[in-house]
Amino acid sequence: METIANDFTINIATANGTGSQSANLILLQSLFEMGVPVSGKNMFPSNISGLPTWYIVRLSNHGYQAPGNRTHIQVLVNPATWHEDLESLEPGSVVIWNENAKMEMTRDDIISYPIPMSKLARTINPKIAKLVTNIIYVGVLAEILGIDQDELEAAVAKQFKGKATAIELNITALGLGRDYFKENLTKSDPYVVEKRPIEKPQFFIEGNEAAALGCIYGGVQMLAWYPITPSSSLAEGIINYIPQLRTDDDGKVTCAVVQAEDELAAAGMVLGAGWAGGRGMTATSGPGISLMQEFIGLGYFAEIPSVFWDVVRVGPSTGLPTRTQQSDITMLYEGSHGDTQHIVLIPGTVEECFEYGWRTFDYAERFQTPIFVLSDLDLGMNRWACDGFEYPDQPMDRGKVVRDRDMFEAFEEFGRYLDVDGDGIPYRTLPGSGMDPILYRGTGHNTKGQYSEKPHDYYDLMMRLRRKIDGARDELPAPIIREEKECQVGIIYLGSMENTIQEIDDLLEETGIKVSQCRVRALPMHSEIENFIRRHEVTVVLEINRDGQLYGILRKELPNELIPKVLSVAYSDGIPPRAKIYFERILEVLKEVGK
Amino acid sequence: METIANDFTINIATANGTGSQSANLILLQSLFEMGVPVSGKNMFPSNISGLPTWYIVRLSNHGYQAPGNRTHIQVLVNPATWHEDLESLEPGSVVIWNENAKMEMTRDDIISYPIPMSKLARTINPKIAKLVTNIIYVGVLAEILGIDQDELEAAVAKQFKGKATAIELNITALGLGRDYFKENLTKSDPYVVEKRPIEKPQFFIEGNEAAALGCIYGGVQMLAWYPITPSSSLAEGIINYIPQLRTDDDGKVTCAVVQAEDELAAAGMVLGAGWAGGRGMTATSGPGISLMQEFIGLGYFAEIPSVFWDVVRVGPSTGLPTRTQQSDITMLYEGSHGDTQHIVLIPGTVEECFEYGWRTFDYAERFQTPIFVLSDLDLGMNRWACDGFEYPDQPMDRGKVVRDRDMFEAFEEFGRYLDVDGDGIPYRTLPGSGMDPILYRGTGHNTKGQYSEKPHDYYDLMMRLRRKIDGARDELPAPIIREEKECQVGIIYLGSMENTIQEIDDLLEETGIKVSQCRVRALPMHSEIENFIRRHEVTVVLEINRDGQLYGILRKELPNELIPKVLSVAYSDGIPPRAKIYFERILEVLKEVGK
Amino acid sequence: MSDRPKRAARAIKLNMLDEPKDSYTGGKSSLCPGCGHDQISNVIITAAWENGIEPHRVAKMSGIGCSSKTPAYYLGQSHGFNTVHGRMPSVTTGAYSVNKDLLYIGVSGDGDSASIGIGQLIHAIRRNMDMVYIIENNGVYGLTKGQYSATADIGSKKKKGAPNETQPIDLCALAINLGCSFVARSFSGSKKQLGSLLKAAMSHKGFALIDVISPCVTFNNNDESMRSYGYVKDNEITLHMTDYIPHFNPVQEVEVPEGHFTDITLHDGSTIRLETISAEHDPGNAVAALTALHEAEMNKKHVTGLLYFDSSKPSLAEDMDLVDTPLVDVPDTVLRPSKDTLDKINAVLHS
Amino acid sequence: MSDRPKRAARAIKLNMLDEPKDSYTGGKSSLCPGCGHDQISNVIITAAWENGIEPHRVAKMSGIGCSSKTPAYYLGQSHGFNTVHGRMPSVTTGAYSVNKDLLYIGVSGDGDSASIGIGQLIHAIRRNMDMVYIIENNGVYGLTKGQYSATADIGSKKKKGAPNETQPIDLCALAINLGCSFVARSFSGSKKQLGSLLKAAMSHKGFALIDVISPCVTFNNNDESMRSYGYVKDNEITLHMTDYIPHFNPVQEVEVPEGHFTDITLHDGSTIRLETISAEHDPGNAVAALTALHEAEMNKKHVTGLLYFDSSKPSLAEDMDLVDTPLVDVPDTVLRPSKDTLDKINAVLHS
Ligand SMILES: Cc1ncc(C[n+]2csc(CCOP(=O)(O)OP(=O)(O)O)c2C)c(N)n1
Ligand SMILES: Cc1ncc(C[n+]2csc(CCOP(=O)(O)OP(=O)(O)O)c2C)c(N)n1
Ligand code: SF4
Ligand code: SF4
Ligand SMILES: [Mg+2]
Ligand SMILES: [Mg+2]
Repeated sequence: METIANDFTINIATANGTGSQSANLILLQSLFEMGVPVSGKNMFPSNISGLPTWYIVRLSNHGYQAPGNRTHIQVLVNPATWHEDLESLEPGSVVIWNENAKMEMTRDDIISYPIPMSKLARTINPKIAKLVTNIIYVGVLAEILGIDQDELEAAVAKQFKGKATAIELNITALGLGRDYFKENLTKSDPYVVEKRPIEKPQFFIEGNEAAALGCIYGGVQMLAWYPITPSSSLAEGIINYIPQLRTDDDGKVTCAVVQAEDELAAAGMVLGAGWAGGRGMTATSGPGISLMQEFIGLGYFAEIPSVFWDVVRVGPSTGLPTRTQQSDITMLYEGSHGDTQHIVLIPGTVEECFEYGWRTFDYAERFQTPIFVLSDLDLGMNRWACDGFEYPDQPMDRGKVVRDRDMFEAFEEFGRYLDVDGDGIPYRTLPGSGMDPILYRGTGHNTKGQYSEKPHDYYDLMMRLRRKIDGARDELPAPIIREEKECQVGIIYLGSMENTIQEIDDLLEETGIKVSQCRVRALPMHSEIENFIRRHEVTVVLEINRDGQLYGILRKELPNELIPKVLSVAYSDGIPPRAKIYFERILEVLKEVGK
Repeated sequence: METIANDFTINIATANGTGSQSANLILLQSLFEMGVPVSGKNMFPSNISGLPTWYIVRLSNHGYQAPGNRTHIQVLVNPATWHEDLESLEPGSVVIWNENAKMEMTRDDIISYPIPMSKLARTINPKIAKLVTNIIYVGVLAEILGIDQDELEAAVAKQFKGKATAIELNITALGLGRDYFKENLTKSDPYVVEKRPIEKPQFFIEGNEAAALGCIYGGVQMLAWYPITPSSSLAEGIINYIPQLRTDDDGKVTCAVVQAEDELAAAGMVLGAGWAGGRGMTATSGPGISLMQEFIGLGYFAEIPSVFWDVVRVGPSTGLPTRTQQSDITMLYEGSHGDTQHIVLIPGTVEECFEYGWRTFDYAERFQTPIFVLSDLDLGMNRWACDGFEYPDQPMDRGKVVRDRDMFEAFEEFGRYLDVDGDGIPYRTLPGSGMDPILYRGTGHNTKGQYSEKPHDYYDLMMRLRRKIDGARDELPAPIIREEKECQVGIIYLGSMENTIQEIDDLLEETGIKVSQCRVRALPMHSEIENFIRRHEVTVVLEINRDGQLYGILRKELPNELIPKVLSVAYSDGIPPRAKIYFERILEVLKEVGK
Repeated sequence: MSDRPKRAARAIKLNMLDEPKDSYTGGKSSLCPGCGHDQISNVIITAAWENGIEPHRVAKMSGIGCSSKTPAYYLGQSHGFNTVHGRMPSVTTGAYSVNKDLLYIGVSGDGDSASIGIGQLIHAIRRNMDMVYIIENNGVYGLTKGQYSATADIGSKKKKGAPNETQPIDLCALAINLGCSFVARSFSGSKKQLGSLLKAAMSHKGFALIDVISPCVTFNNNDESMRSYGYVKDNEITLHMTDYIPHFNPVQEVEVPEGHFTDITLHDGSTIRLETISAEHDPGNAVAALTALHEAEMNKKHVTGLLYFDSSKPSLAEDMDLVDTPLVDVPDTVLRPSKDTLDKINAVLHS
Repeated sequence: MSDRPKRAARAIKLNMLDEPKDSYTGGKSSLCPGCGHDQISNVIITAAWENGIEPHRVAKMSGIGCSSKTPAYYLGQSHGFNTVHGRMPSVTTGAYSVNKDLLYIGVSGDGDSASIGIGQLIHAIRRNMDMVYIIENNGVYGLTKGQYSATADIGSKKKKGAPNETQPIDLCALAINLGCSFVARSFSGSKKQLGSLLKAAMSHKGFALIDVISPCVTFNNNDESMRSYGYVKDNEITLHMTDYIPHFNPVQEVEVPEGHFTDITLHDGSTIRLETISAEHDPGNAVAALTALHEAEMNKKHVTGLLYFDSSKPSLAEDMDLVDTPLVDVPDTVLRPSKDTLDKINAVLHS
């Protein structure tokens, strides 16, 4: 039998709260350190313990990061999903299963490796047998696939930093798994891992942690948050880094943290901080964004620098809190009542999570408006490979603030909302500074900031606001374009789809189509995007939602003649995008227009 | 000098809280009863007393209802806006001014009628001189224009129903105004009113009151509200009609009213009522809609019949609370995070306010979803002429509710979220009924309503929801189309623009353009709208906001080939639309496309 | 449900409606094994069964949180609504407005009730809406993995992180101050006390708040936590033993207390009997209740029992002057006034 | 402002900063003539002037309502933020977090604070955020034309409509129960009492709540209203006479009281002197304060004075462990950690 090296998918079915997450991460980490191109996706339930969880480990010679299109090796530990999991396997798949789960093996067209996982686990410590079970299947996998024992042990050490007993216990358990397989079973499957030279050193990190670090380096001065999956780890990341990075010798901090009473309050705090001249932020998810709508309108209208991270989960409503989606796009872009328009940054890699972490504050203070960052559960909570973080290449941009009397006197006429420079961005003074005081308000105001109901004050203000945000277009991160010279089919996509786009591209190219890629990184959209569309015969807008929200924005904003060239593929079911599903849908819409 | 009869505009500048509103309504009412085509628009400030208020009375032989494009007769009572008001007048305008206001008459190119209003008022009762001042200018106007004394007195009696002293005092004051003019001044202006036969009997009523009545006839069972201009009078209208229309002999009511603690709570109450099988509603404005976003998503996802009136005022944020706008359209149509789509009804007349008042409940229960009604301050709080209200022509549609065991047993399989009829609308059972119980939730669920995170349950549910709302398109009120056979230029517009459209149309036709009109009355948009666009050479979407929100929705949804035929004119400054402004902008965009 | 065929006689205990306890259970819990919330679910099941509540006349309401998931685990024959975070009171108010005759049993968490939801809780109390409102209070946000909630006691320390330093909100004190008509505190481990308080709350007309200390075994059950099983057991001050005597079975045997006792009659005629333990606590005296709570807080103790009770307050339905028939049962022809009335209105407006 | 040229000497009274009272006034009020809120604005102007507050070190915060409009009418040389309805506390918390050294003076209405905003108010109190929070309490929603608010007393009747029947929220009782560190009640007509309470509140570090009965002349000043000028004058129970002795002028003459008095030292060294009137009220005793409020409510009276005071509570800035320099003044180079630190982090992650 020919071996298949580094190119298959492992699906591990457990229940959450049983310690499987650390076992899976040890597996992932050890593969990664062997130089195997690998990615991991956690499909966990919205409860604390006992419900089905799947972890998908994809090894891919092409470097594909998406969960694969089929499972090659199934680890079966959870009786609750046993049959379902078994049934979905293609013939010939490998199944490593817990013989002690009191469940039957009902398939005979697969390669079966029964392992008495619970029994083995009990030999170590009956009290924590459930926990140990998980690391045993890692040992079995290590043996079957040929994972380096050294790398495994290093990964265990990394996972349980400093906890000697835990490390020892896990290493013993790994051994039990390995030994059991070695002694009782024979490998009859083709899957192996092969060590590869590591070209560029990388590490695994979750987008939320990267973002947290970025915020710290952005000089965040106030974090107000209310816990909500999948954004909590972003806020907690900041909190965790403060002692190391933002604390003086007396243990005092330069970043205030408030656990707010809800998202409305968190949004208010962010505006308060921005109004007072500080860098305030919050991190939340869909329900929080909905609750913040009133304050978002205030931030837009009173022009308050403020930063809002939306780590998107599946909506509407409470939806699937632990599943991923690219929605809320329309809501972020046009949030709140009346007429509004907001700047949205869209990271697609952990490096960008870090970068936008600091850069967003610069934009917020530059444009004096709420800035949103659209991340999602997949990017935020799964581990992504990272080259390392780059230190900001420019000092903090604090925007147009009048800080002293000299600067103030230089104005021919000063007005908080006067467009002095023609870019729609006025100058501001800060409370406590002694500079021109104003009473900010969410009601109509003139260029001096005074209350006004005059039709023209209102009209002028609104037109300036439009100019201001619209003018930001080309100052925001430009799209990342990877273009084929044939300019046949362009794919416009965003955010975490970055993990899947190459695989989709390759699938399409296999059918003979030349595909260019254009990743949108901010709204309002950069003018390069229009050019990209113009250059290509046809463009597909690819997104992980039902309604094609990004596509809708493009249709609104593109010149008429380009609209017929733009097609929409939008699909969402909670799972990180599997290339095949999107590939097939793209083929379909292309066929409809005769491509 | 030739007289100008029934075709001029009076602008009355006072301060609010001084009783000018009742004086102005008496003026309006008496003109109306004389058969003069007249309309009144109140431009009031956002405070309780003392700030500038303008009331515009437009007499128009063409029946134009918009505030005119210039002022012919200015009544000047308020020193605060004296100069501003004076300066904006065209030469030859008439000015009736309070000689006792300690302000100068700085124009000599106008027809000046100085009246010692305060002094005259003091002769009646020095304590309430400020109040009486207002009715004195009505007396003066009556004399100048030739308003029937009988009609005036009838209007006074109507305004102060039953309050004999108030009636007497006002009639005396009217007389003082009349007499002063007669004895001391000579008419030197051309403006007169002429009695006209009344073709069809009409009355004046505010949209909010009409809507309130409609809701009462819709069998509203619960009203939850939180005060906010300009929606409060809708809620208070319902409250006022309950004793007369929804109270039994023991004084007990069939409509619960809760003054909620805020808009979030009001929205929750509406959902609660709908969930329990009742007809619940709320009325609010922009800030309230923003606050309701989270609950709106729950209503959509859990499929709860519920009714939300948005009487729009100028946004964003607190904006201009006492001024009118047609915004929030996008927010109502796609409100809440995730992917959503909502039904929005858009009344354009007081008759429709009444009709949608009852009909919306039918739609809500039919489609099991939140339904929005988009009204605005102009329609809601100004008095519009009305032919009378038509009793509902069909019994209440309570939608697909399984009310008894027989009905229940008839199902092959029952599931709260099962699409039995293929229209995307499932059947529901009510709490307390003993029928199939379910635990409603905002989290993912299968067709039985059970918690589910399964990709396909989620996907199927979302696709059904889209089908359901999309399927409502042609069951909602069709657009009102007034078509010229030439099908040159079409104007698509909505809501309170109804008051101005004919004047705009006439202005356009004067330039030789043939104009058809299409008033959108609901979202998602009726297929007739697409046909209208298809038939016309070019179509302009006309709306009172900055961003062209309705236009944006059309761009998203129209077939590609129609998009170039559709243009946008959006303008908003808080004032009810003046025909000329929109007319000029329409000409401009038409010129741009070479029309 | 009530008209389904009679079961063959078996040795199954039935309640006054001839229903076995099974008719009151729900789905399998997905909470962590040992979670206090599951204990409370069991007490709810038992109380509803013993009280002979018709399951289909109950509405189970909740917000979001581990606690708010529990309506799926009890009373499977009742409708319910697992709403959004902190906003269950408003949804219940709406439902109650149109169907005032259901028994509304709300379950919430301390995050749900004391943080995001405190405004709605306060206003539901203020309106004296008829409902049983159970707070499953563990001092942390369980479902989001253990952040302190606004009820975490000063000095209490959860499994991970520093001790809480922020002033807690005592929801019972808050409720008493607002004039809540039924205020009790209990512990998820005190099955009997909680059971009788719950049954009494079901018999009460008006807002009945029961704040139940319900340990979170995963995040807040360590020894340094003031809401761990251990701490509560050692630091509970029981105001009185409680017994519940249902109106349909007044002769039901109750343990006769040694000392004296107070019987409190509830709206449906049932009785809650408070057997004095140490000092006498008069649940009619708000200031006394507040004093007991303030003292317990200072001494880092938890007082449990019926803290405050007032049967004289009109409930929301009375305040709203609703017709006797629940509005959902009022026929459409009554809800929509006749054509006559509209003709009259048109005529008046035209005049 | 402080460095503008000296004015020519004139017979204008100046405060310790050599500022005339004019430096503390604001724009012309647009409220109804006679509105209680305007009286309060005047007291704020006087108190700030007399206390020698630097106007540019004040931040005026408010929500939405007639009351919340007033920051436009006082302290014209201060920055301010007229935010959204009921959410001023959160905006203030954010501002305070980055600039803890400003004096935050918040003004709110009873609608703003007791209905839509009660959650934020409670949590700001709980955090003991340094601010003066004035509630201009008229029992109605003035700006939306006179609906009852959640503080309307039972049986009180506004100009139009039926008497209020719903249980009111006593914001002072609520605050005391939450452990608020400074709680007072006053009346817009009691210039002297309100003035000294306000000055004391400005000297307090922590959350200082002053609930001021402030009649709405347009909608709620009729005789049947318990918040009319007439009613309050006749039914006020003053707990004590109050005097304020500023730290910068301790020898300032104060009327020596007949009976005995209590001096309370505030955080900046100033003193508030409470002169006993009838029964002694100990503002350190929460239960006593609650009792006084409960009794007054039963008797349809309003108690005024300093109800509760606790100087021992750490303020929010202390809880947050902030560096001494207000964060807005911390240089960018300190806010952004050095490149070194990031290199190290990258290295650790790579390892
Ligand atoms: C609007 C909104 N914000 C945040 C969340 C996330 N969330 C879910 S449960 C929860 C807290 C639950 O704590 P608690 O009410 O104490 O319940 P417990 O889990 O402790 O029983 C939070 C913050 C949410 N679902 N919705
Ligand atoms: C979100 C929102 N809801 C409603 C309103 C309308 N509104 C403006 S002021 C006000 C009530 C004000 O009452 P209160 O706080 O007591 O102030 P007062 O006018 O009595 O001083 C309301 C409901 C609003 N501005 N925003
Ligand atoms: S996390 Fe805590 S509250 Fe949630 S189920 Fe587990 S033990 Fe219970
Ligand atoms: S309405 Fe009432 S609260 Fe508002 S300004 Fe007038 S008197 Fe004051
Ligand atoms: Mg909790
Ligand atoms: Mg008020």
